[in-house]
Amino acid sequence: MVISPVHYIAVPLLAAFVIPLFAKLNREFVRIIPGIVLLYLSYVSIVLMNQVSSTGTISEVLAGWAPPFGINLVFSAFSGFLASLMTFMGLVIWIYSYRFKKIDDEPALKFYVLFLMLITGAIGIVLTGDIFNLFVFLEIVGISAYSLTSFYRNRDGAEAGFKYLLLGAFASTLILLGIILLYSSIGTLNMADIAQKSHLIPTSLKVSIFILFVVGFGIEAEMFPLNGWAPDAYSQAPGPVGAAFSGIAVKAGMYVIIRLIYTLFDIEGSFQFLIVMGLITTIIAEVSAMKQTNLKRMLAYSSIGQMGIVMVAFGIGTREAIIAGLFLMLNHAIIKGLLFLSSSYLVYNDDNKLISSLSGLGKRLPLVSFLFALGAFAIVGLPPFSGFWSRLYLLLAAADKELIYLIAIILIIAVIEIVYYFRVINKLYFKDIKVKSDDVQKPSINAVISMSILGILIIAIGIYPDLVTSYLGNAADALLDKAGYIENVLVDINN
Amino acid sequence: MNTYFVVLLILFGGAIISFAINKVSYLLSGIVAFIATASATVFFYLNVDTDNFVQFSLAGFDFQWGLNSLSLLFTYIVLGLGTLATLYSIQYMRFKNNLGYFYFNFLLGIGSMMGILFSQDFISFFIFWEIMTWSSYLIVVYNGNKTHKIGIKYMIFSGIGAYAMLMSIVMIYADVKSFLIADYIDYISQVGLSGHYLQIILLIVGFGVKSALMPLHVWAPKAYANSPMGYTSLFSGALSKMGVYGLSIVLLSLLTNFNTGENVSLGGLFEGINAEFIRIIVQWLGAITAVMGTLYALKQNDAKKLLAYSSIAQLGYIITGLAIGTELAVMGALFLAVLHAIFKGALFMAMGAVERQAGTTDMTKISGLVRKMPFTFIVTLMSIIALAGIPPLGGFVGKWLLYEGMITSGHYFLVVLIFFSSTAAFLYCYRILFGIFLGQEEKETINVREAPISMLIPMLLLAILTMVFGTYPGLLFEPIANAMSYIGYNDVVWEMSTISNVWGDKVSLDYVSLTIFTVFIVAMIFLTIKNYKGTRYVTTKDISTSGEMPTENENLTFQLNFFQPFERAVAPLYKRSMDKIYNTIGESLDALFNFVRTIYTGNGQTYALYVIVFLVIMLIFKDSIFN
Amino acid sequence: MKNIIVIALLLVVGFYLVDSFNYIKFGDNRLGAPSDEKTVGAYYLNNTVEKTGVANVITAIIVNYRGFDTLGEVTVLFLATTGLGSILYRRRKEGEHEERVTKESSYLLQTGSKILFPFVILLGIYVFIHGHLTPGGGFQGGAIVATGFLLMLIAYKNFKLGHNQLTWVESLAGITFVSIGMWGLITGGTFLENSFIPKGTLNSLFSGGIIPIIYIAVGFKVAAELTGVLDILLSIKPSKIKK
Amino acid sequence: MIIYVVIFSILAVLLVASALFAIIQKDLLYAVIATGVISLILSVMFFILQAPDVALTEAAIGIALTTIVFVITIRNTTRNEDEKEINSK
Amino acid sequence: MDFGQYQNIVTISVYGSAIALILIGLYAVLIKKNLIKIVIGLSLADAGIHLLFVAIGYLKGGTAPIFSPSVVGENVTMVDPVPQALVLTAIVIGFAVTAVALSLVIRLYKHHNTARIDQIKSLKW
Repeated sequence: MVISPVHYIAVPLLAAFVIPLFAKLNREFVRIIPGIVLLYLSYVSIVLMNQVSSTGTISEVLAGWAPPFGINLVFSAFSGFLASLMTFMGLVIWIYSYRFKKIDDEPALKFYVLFLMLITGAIGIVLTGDIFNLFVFLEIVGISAYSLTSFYRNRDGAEAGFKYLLLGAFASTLILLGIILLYSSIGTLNMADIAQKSHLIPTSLKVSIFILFVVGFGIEAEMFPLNGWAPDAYSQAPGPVGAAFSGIAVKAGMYVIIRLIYTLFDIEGSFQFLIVMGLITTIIAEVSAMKQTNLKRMLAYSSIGQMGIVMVAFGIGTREAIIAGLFLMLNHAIIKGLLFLSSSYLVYNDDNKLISSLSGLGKRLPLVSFLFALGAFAIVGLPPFSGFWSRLYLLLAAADKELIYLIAIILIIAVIEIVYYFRVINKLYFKDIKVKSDDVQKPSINAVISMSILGILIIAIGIYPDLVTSYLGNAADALLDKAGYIENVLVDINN
Repeated sequence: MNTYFVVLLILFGGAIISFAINKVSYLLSGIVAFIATASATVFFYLNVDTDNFVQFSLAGFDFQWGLNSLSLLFTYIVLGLGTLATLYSIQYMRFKNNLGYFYFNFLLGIGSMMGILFSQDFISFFIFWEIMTWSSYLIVVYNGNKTHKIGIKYMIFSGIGAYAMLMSIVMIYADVKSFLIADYIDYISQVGLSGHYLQIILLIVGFGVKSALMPLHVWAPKAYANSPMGYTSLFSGALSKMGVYGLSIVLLSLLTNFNTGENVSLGGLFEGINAEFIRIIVQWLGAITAVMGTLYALKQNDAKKLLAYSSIAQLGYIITGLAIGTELAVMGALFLAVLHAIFKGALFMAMGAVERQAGTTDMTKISGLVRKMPFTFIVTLMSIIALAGIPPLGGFVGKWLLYEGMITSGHYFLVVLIFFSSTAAFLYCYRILFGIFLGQEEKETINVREAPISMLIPMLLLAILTMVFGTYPGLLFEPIANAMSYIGYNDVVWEMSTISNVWGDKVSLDYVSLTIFTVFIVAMIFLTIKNYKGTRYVTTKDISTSGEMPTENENLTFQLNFFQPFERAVAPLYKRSMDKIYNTIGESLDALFNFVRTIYTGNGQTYALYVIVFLVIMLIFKDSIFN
Repeated sequence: MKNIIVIALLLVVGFYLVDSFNYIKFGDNRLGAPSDEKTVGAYYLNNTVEKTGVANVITAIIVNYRGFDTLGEVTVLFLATTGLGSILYRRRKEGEHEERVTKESSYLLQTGSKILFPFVILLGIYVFIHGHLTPGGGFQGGAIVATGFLLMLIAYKNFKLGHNQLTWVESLAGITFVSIGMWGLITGGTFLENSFIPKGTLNSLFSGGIIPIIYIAVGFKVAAELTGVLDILLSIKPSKIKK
Repeated sequence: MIIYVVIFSILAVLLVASALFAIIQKDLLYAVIATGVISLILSVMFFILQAPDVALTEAAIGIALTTIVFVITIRNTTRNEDEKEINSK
Repeated sequence: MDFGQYQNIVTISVYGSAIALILIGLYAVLIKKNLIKIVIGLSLADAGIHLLFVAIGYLKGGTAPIFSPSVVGENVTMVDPVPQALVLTAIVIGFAVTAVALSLVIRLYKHHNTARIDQIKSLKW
């Protein structure tokens, strides 16, 4: 069997259907199978990424019907990069959650199935070449996310889940409306075909469709003012899930926005729109993060802020800016992942997740605190950690377009980030110890391994950014090459 | 392997090793740190070569490392002081916790400072700058608990400074398409300054934060005073000099109109403002920093804080000298920069010794330590003489050059300010001497002993250096002259131990020193013999007030409110503290932020409403957003 | 006040929707000429019979052309069951999953249900077996089967659904779906390719290659999932009534 | 022909009417039944619009299952929309 | 099916009722405090969307897209099958979302002892 992009979807689905059966044999399978799947997918990622860099974009036809009649998957350097990133994050988070104490035995089955499907759905969104299929994957992500958000019973998870669901349902309504209008005006659902034919739609209608899509997917991408769900969901979800949201689910929403603007619709002003929305999102989120007393919530707002900066990067639209944006996404995934993962141990026993409860934990949980501090240093963009390079790229791209105000705002935001992250670090290390040593939860060995992987990656990329920049360059080229995308997908039809 | 890489490898590797080895023995950690700095120093000066440039490429940018005469001058400060400070810290830090952490950041700090000096391009400059910042932050908060607000303040200001610098750097890259500092200087000399004023100002802000320039200095006093003293000597002596180094690049290489001879206008928003204007601003800021630093130093009761403010004041002199930019002024400024590192390093170490032995440096609590800690006293005495600029020690030469430079270039009012601040410096110097070492002994300090030998050695070495440079300033003039010729001041005139005044009179310093030292030593011997017997001890705090509570107005304990009359005279100046202004800004921002976050009401329905409102706004304005 | 604002906002949305649908005339032929296969709908209408051997074009689309969507859709239902289970999960020791707390219903209802039940199930199965021939298919049939179980769940307090069986049916049906898809890959074609079973003659029960097989699997899966959802919901202990 | 048009118009009016009823009605059970009615009307409309598959699905899922799920929820929570504020905890 | 000269009436009733359904549903979501009412609103909006989907697939004089024995070989116009296939998927997904939403409502009610959304906001700012 040749390795192809559909493995990203089919194998996890098969696993998800198999897990309930194997669970009857031995409950340990529930935890192991997702890991095996993710490992396999990592292998698939490596193979396919190599293939892409040598032969170019892979467009896989499904069910034997060439696009636009069938559904297809597109594994380009761009979408492939995101899919690989998601797989990697999924694997790391799986390692972390393997013995996460709070996921006790009985609902573990549900947790792992939902978690696996969250990743699969996000990868599906990134890979699919069909707008309605994308919607279906969005719903897969959505339903697993709602359920995972309200996974814990002892907290306000249900409240957060309901808010998420409410906005998510809004999103699907708007997206479906967009699909209706789109299909009825050009009679196709394939994204390459849409890109090819979108100039046939009357401009006013096209803009309306675009707005419906942007608002719909903007909810997933945490665009202000559509992101009311995010802080609640992040703070109430189990620790690994928070990391998965910021590292995987949000990336998918962002991907769609990028696709809409770069490939599907050719609308004047959409780039500026993205910059402005990104800036507003960032400013509001970072300002809100400043005054948080809840650690997870603070991280959530910070995460929204980062996504805003990603939007800004893609709004600038030059090749350098896209590289910066992708780099930001990568960094956001690994760094925010590390922060979420380590913070769940820091506030393990505090139901309110208060920052003040961290007092002196640096002594009690030295490794976890160290990793958290490392993540904090990296996310505010201090060299020599990976966060610095992405920010530098972004600033250079902005300077290239002479967007001086943008540079200033991004840097002011960076100062705000310094304030609230260093407040936490101060609490961790330089305050009197309040907790007894019995009251802290020592991280399990696999949690340590997964967090260390992320930590090492942060330092490695920080010291030697060339590790990833070549991939990012290819990805940026792939995204900008709209004609190539259409040609690759519709190769049978157009010739 | 290249010299630069090896030096950095030794320092950063040493950092990691001393972090790891702390588990084995707490003493070993410090010893490793000392060995690392010492070997880096030895290796560096054996292989030093100012023409050796290394180029490499990372993340798509070209980097260049190398040394020039200017940065070579600053390496003396960093490595010299660094080695002595690590040696000092072995004993000073001996009984404290987390030594691995301390030395890790310590060496990281030294390494990154060396990195800054090696960097010939803005981006590695910035990277090392940031490493230096966060490693020093981690030491500022080392003492825990009370320090965290200080740490945050330090980090915020450093962040503002660093990001101002970063903004400037990316704008420079957009213009020049290169990160090399030399390229930018070339570029500016070709196209002139117009259109680049923002870059320059941002760079000055960036460097100004580290060199504690008004109004960006508020982080400094507490950060200096609250770090472990072994580090503070480096912090105030070397780390702040990185700001001076940066400023000297900006002020002397970029803002110069001595090379081109033209008076470039900045244009744009800053129409009518030119390079000279920026220089004047910086001069005045420097002078004001000097005066304010001195005034605040007078108020302090804690010797550490006093020295911290004094550092700010001294940096003010240096910056003023650099901003004036005539040959003499620059020479004086650079001389002072080195000297300040030496005597302030010694002073902070001495205070560290006092703190370690006596438990506090509060001048109202201890006194009469001269008998207990004679060597520390001597070091303090000599450093303070140097600090106050009294001949024959080094500080005198620097100040002399500075005054001369200012007078010959016609900055009379600045001279008055600097002179005022210098005179006032006598007062607080006296206070340290008097408050801590002289006077009568207290009960509390009966058991105080002299500091261990490994702490005394660096202090004494530094003290001797002030004397050497006071007598033979030519030793230091040579590298300074080289550095200045690199910047563009050709044919700098200097002599080994002679300085001249405006009128051409020459004074030979070695005779002066010799005379003064002879007199001094004879006097000391005489006084010691005379005072040896017949001393009567009365404790100073045993005050009888006929049953009434003493109030503060009654100056009963002489250490308290030492300079009250003087303070009263300048009281209006104290009122307008920058601290208060920043606090007000901070509080109002806080309130604003608290207001903004109420957008997230917690009601899911409101969020849904936001979606619809957003949708409607987009639909209504769709023609203007997407034309 | 808030009312008025919301109504105004919604009217604006409505206005723009109406405005948009002005471009899309109801009942217009947007498929293009029958021979123009570049329109997706036209292509399906022209080629389904010939290329898939299925009479019901919608079934062909759902199961084959856009079979990947259906896979996702089945997964969504599967996730809904799982999610419901995790949201409404209670530990066993609290004794809530054990029995439903419905009142014993009337004899009439019980008897009626008992009689109706087999017929409903049969109807459902018929619907999804004939999905490729007549309107209806896996989803509809599955839903009908679930309705049948619903009847029994309501009528009989002690009607036990074998959780094991449900899981087995659900999992096996899902595995069948994916495996058939993977088989296409293994045999060198594409995922879900309808190539390895003969197409048969149009409008006969055994036609359409893998399409009916998949639709039947979908039917079983949907039935199991919907029944599972209902079972979970019906097993909730009602909260104490607050006055 | 005309009969379909008439039926269709009436159904449309009924549709909106029962939607309004579902919104206004304070008794949630009636509101839920109104949504069931909406599904029923919809499935007739689908049938008229030549979408028998959709009609069947809407009938099976919309009328039966959705309504049942709503009813179960109401039984587990509250039947009255304006439930009194409950402060006893 | 062909509505002949009454096409306009049908147009208005289909589009009008569908859009009305969507707006009424959204109104309920935005105004009604009761969680169940909100979910009802969501499903109303969904229903409107489904109607719209089928409506855009409709084609004047078209028949259902099934090649039953009676139509094979004859030249018949059929309605667009794609929207119907999509709406099938959408209905099932809508049901799934509704079920999850309602289960959350049940849990919220147990947790907060109320089903009023404006009283369930322990997470804010």
